[in-house]
Amino acid sequence: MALLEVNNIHAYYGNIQALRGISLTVEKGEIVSLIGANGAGKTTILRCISRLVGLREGSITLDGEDLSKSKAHELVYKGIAMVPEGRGVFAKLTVEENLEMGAFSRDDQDGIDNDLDRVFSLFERLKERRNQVAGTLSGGEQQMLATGRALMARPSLMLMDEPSMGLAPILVEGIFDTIKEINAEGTTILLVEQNATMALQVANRGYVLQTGEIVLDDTAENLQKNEMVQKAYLGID
Amino acid sequence: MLKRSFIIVGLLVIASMALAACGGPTFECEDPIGCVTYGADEPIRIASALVISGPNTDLGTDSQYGVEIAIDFKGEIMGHAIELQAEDDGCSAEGGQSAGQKIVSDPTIVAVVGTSCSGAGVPMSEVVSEAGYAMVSPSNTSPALTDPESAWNPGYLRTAHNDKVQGKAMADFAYNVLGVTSAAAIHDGDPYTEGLAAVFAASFEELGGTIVEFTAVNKGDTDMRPVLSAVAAAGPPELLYYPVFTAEGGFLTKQAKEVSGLEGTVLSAADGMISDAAIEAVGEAGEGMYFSGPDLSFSGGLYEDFIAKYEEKYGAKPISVFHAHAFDAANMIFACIEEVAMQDGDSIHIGRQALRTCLYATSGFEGITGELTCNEYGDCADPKISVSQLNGGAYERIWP
Amino acid sequence: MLRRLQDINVLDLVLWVFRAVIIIVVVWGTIATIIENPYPAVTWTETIIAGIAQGSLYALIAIGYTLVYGVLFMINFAHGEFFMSGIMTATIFLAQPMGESGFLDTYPFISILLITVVTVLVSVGIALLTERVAYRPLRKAPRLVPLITAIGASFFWQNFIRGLYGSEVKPFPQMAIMAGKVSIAGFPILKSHIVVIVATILMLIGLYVFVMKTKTGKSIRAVAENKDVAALMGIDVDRAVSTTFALGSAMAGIAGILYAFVFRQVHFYMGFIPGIKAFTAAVLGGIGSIPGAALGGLFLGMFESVGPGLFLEGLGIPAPHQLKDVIAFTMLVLILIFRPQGILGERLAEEKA
Amino acid sequence: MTDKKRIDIREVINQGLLAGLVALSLSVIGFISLLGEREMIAGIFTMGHVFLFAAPVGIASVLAEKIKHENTGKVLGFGFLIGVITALPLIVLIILATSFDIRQFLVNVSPELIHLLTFGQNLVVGSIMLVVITGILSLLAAGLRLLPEIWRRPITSGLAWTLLFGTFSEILLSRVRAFFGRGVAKLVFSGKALNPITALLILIIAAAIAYWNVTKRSKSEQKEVEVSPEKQQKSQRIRVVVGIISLLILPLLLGTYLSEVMNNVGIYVLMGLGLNIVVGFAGLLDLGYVAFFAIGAYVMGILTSEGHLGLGFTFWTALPFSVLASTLFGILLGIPVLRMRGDYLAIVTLGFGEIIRILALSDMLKQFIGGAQGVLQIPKPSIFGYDLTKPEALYYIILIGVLIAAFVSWRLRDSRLGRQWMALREDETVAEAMGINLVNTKLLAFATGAAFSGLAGAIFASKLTSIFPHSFNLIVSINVLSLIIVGGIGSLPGVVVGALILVGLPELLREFAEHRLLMYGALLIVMMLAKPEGFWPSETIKRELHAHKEFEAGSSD
Repeated sequence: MALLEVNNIHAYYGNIQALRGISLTVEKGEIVSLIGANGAGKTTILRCISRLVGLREGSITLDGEDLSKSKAHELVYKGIAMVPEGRGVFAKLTVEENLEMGAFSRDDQDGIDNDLDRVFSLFERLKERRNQVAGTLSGGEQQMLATGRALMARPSLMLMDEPSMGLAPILVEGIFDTIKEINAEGTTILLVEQNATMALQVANRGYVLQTGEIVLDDTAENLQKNEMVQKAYLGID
Repeated sequence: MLKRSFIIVGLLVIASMALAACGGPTFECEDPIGCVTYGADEPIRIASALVISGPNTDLGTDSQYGVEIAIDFKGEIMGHAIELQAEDDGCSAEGGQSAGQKIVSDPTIVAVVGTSCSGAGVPMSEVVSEAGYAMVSPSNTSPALTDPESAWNPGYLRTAHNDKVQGKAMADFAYNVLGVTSAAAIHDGDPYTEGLAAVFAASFEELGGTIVEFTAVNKGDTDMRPVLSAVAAAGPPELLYYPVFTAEGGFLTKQAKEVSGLEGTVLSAADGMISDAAIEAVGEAGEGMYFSGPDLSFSGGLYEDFIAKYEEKYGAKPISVFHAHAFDAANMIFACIEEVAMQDGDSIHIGRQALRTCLYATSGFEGITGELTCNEYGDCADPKISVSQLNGGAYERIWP
Repeated sequence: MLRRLQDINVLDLVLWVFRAVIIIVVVWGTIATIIENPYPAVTWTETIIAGIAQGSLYALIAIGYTLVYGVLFMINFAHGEFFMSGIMTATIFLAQPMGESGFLDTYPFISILLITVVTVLVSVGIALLTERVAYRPLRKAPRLVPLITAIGASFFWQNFIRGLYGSEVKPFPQMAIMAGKVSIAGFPILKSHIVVIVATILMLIGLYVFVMKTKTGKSIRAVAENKDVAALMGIDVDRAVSTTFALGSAMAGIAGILYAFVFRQVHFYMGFIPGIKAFTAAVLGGIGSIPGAALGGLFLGMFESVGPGLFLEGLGIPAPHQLKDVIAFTMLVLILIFRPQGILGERLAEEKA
Repeated sequence: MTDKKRIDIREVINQGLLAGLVALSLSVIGFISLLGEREMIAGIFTMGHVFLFAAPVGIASVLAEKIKHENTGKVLGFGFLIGVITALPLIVLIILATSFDIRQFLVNVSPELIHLLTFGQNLVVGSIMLVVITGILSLLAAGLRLLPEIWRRPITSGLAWTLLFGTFSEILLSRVRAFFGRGVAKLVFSGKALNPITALLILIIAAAIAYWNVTKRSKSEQKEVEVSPEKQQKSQRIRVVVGIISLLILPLLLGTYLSEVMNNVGIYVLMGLGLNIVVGFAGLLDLGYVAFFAIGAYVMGILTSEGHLGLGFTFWTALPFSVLASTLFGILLGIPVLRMRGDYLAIVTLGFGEIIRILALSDMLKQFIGGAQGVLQIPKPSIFGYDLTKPEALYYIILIGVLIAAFVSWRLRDSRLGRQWMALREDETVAEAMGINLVNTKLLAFATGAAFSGLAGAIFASKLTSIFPHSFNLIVSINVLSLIIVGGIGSLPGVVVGALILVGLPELLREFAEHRLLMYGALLIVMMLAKPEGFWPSETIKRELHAHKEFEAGSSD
């Protein structure tokens, strides 16, 4: 059974339909990338899964458990953590407090301390700034913080929304390296990305989204070769 | 569909109303401003416009009880029962005007007992006068209301004393009886309070005393220490007069005891603080304090009967000051109705101008509050002001 | 471009005139007062201490305002009623009977404890009920909508309590341990004022530690910043909001007790004006900031107490204390012209304004 | 979504207790006993009973609607149960009140209340009666839900109209008396309440009309009537003409008192139209709007007063100065707040309102504007030597003012300036980036709003003939803000609807006296929960609100 199964979901903003029957699956241990243009509904899918947006139709299951009745704050207890769009760090909290918030769902102080060390070893920069207020961090550092914060929940599935957005190219590579590293340590990742090149490089499989519908789904390799994808998303003529 | 039926029912009502009724009395009214006619077994209707909501409810309710008891005692006039239409003056100009318009829109009302508050009385006396009604207020004390240069209107009378009398009496008491020569006055921006404090200050200076500070607080203030400190620094005065109401008065009394310099100052207030609630509010700090107010030490069998009825009917001792004035106001009206009403078979007719003339001509009328004689601008009170002292949690009349 | 520049210049000019006028009046009045020297030193100390005590009360109430504002960006107009309802109930059911029976002076600390428990329970209960019924369903509505329900809630509770206990002033018994003055550095200071000031400082420290150091406190701050992301962290936003309301109203409830100690009478209307003052204090200090609210409260209390005597007495204005709110609000405007975000506030992000 | 909610016995008990608590609260705050003095239908029941039974009946009805697909017995049983449970807290209260002196704590648990709750019987009989009566009423309420619409609608409609007539019986009485004389009035009413026979008649007529409507509608559904656009336009024009005519003859129908009420409403409509520009159009939250009202009133008062403060102007010569003065103050007070946003603006404007009121009250300015004693002897307006003293005459002045203000608002809304205001309301930064001059736009909003308010103030002063500082407190600002939001923010007809509800209705329901503010507060809450867009929303706002509603996330239920 797939870890995450999204089955024919429809979502609306006001009277505007944002998603028209999306279905996708994420298997345990995979990195799955969702690519598509601005406004195609990528973020909405993640917000649906994390229950920040209500569904009109369809179902979402995690390990066979129906999520549509859950509330957003319960999901992290079920093993889903999210790195939200625009990073969403708590600007007035310190780096360390941000990470503590990531571990809000947990009570095991020893384990939390361990994971804190792990995040700090993954992102050395954060360690230097652990007592600094997160609002003063650079964009790349904030991305690290948001990622680290999600890791603090020890999720089985991590949803990442546009991790490369607004970052310098050098940093982008670093971020994707980290994504691979996290995945290698056993966390399944569903990645939404505009930078399709990078996204398909790290991913096992990918979905291509257009105006609220999935138009293509295949392995990352095949998608990279797909002419339409090349034209529209990879910038290859 | 609700809308549709609303329109239909509404139209039905309006249409049926528009078919204005015909017919009228055969009696020819010769009164210049009209007559009120009550047919057989129709009650004579008088209105009250007193404050029966908001923070001054007690004042108005108490007066209304006075009117109700007057009606009970009177029973009927020339075979007609008396019916009371109770309105609320809201203790504000707007409330007074609304209540007035409501009353004058009812042609079956012959006269009004009201208002409680002078601020409501000003616009209401105008409305009521213009419509040809007469009103007798049990508790308006503002000098403006019976000042022909100011807000006086024909048709307005009162059984309450004029503030000029009370302010003067208090100054007299302070200067001549207590023998103080310096005083301070504090008001709270209420027209009543401000007027009284001003008259007091003027009279006190006239007598030869000095007013060291004439100042004010705001309604709703709690921390009076800064203003009391300023008063202390200015004198300190031998006497402090603050004719305010219970809430602010409670704060002033308690805090005055705690401000350096005012330890020896005599505290005094006015009838706004003569109530059980005020005794509780000032607590021990109020022991020995003086209160000026209408002389309530009424005597005579009538008052005893009145109080007995009051307690029987409302299960409490009078809750405020002006019940007797209201009782007298109502009785003045009844007496004049009896005098001017014309019997016409089973009906009676009351000329409105005749009623007014009669009211203004009231002289030597025996009421609970004394012998009432109206002057040409409607001041009818037999103004007896007394000063009481709070002793052992009760008011004790000490002067005159 | 040129026209716009002109506009701004004119505007700045007017604002400068505005500032200058206020400052000149204040400075002139102060100098005149000092020259005239109408008050002895004891008057000044009494006035200042009274100002600090009043300011402490405002600070405690303002913190509730600011906490709720920080989390929900709504003006909780009903906050003054939370302040009022607790102490009203405790006065009627506890303080008055205990005062009559003498229990209050025989066991003062037990009495204070009981009064505190009841007051805080009632204040918090009413706050939570209001939040659940009147605010929560409107969390996503435009901002004016919850403002109106808050105004509605304020009227409702005020008149509900009035209906329950009556409209009279209720005396709160004097406690022997709080009666009288002590002399500090030669100046007599009321014991009740000391109680208020000390209790406020303790409450502020306690609250600050709670919000900054505990997990719940941090989660409240996280919710204040971003509700969606906070939810993703596993924080139950509704619960965090309720906790915030509970905290704020508990502070307000305690402010109510301190109010009763100092002023010794309570009234159904006692919350309305302090509520507005606390809102003013919160804005003065920078709304959303806890130290700001405390500072704003203190400033406001001082302006009201000392301002009339200091600024206006020298100008020969009659009844200066009548104008204390004019001073308070003028100072608010002055401060906001200089610092539109309040004394300690941060510049509001666009979407919050 | 689709699965039907199952209601179990626990929920029923909870709901019953909720109803009981509501009834209990209304009782202990003195609401029930106060209204118990006010008969609705003479000798049968009072308004106190209506409110006592409102909660269980309402809740039983809502619950029945949810479970009406289940079997009849269950629905009726649950209804009855709710009524019975509702009575329990009340019975506890009755027992407490008869055995202890709880009145020393809760002043309103009076003997009259207990008398009303026990229907004048002793403890045991009264309690049983209370249980039975609430039970049966709730059962009937639940049962009503089971009836087919063709029966249910006439019954509810009949009951609603009867209650409505009963509520306003005092006003009706005065109208009936004015038009038909006392004879008819006495036939229709007993005392101030409806005569039982009249009540029955109203019920039957209203029910019959509703029945006729229901049957007619089911017929008309079969043949859809096409209305041509021309016809629509024509009917629109007819409606406008009818509207204007009825506005013109209104005072004749209403009589003195209701005209007075209309005048009060009209003054608030004028203020509401002004604030609607500031808050509704430009999105600037102003809580001190009463300041301009006060300035308008004081300028009128000082200029025209015949007392010692006055300067001897007439209403008409003073009017432009009033409006001008408020407008100037609008700009003057607008300048320091130009750079403030949202809640900072709110509190500063609130402060301005208070400053103006306190200055008006102060001893400092007493020699110029009267201080606490106010300004007296302000003459009423006159036209061609004819004094407009009666409310019926004053009505036309206010009507003209309102029409002018409404016309100006309407034109402004669709103007360039209006669109700039809308942009400002949506997003100040974006508006500025679009090249909108924020300073001018904001100041124009403040100035226009202040002008309307000044006009209202001027008329107010002249209408009242005396003004006192107390008439200009914060509550007025709050009232105006509430009425434009209840009516529907940004909507012009909404202002009128809001003013009718929040200003007119309380005037007519004077019985509620001291509970008026309580009702007002509850109304604001309920209103915002049920219809946040207001009773007559403007189209744009409605759309916005619905967008927000649909946006509902899973995180909050």
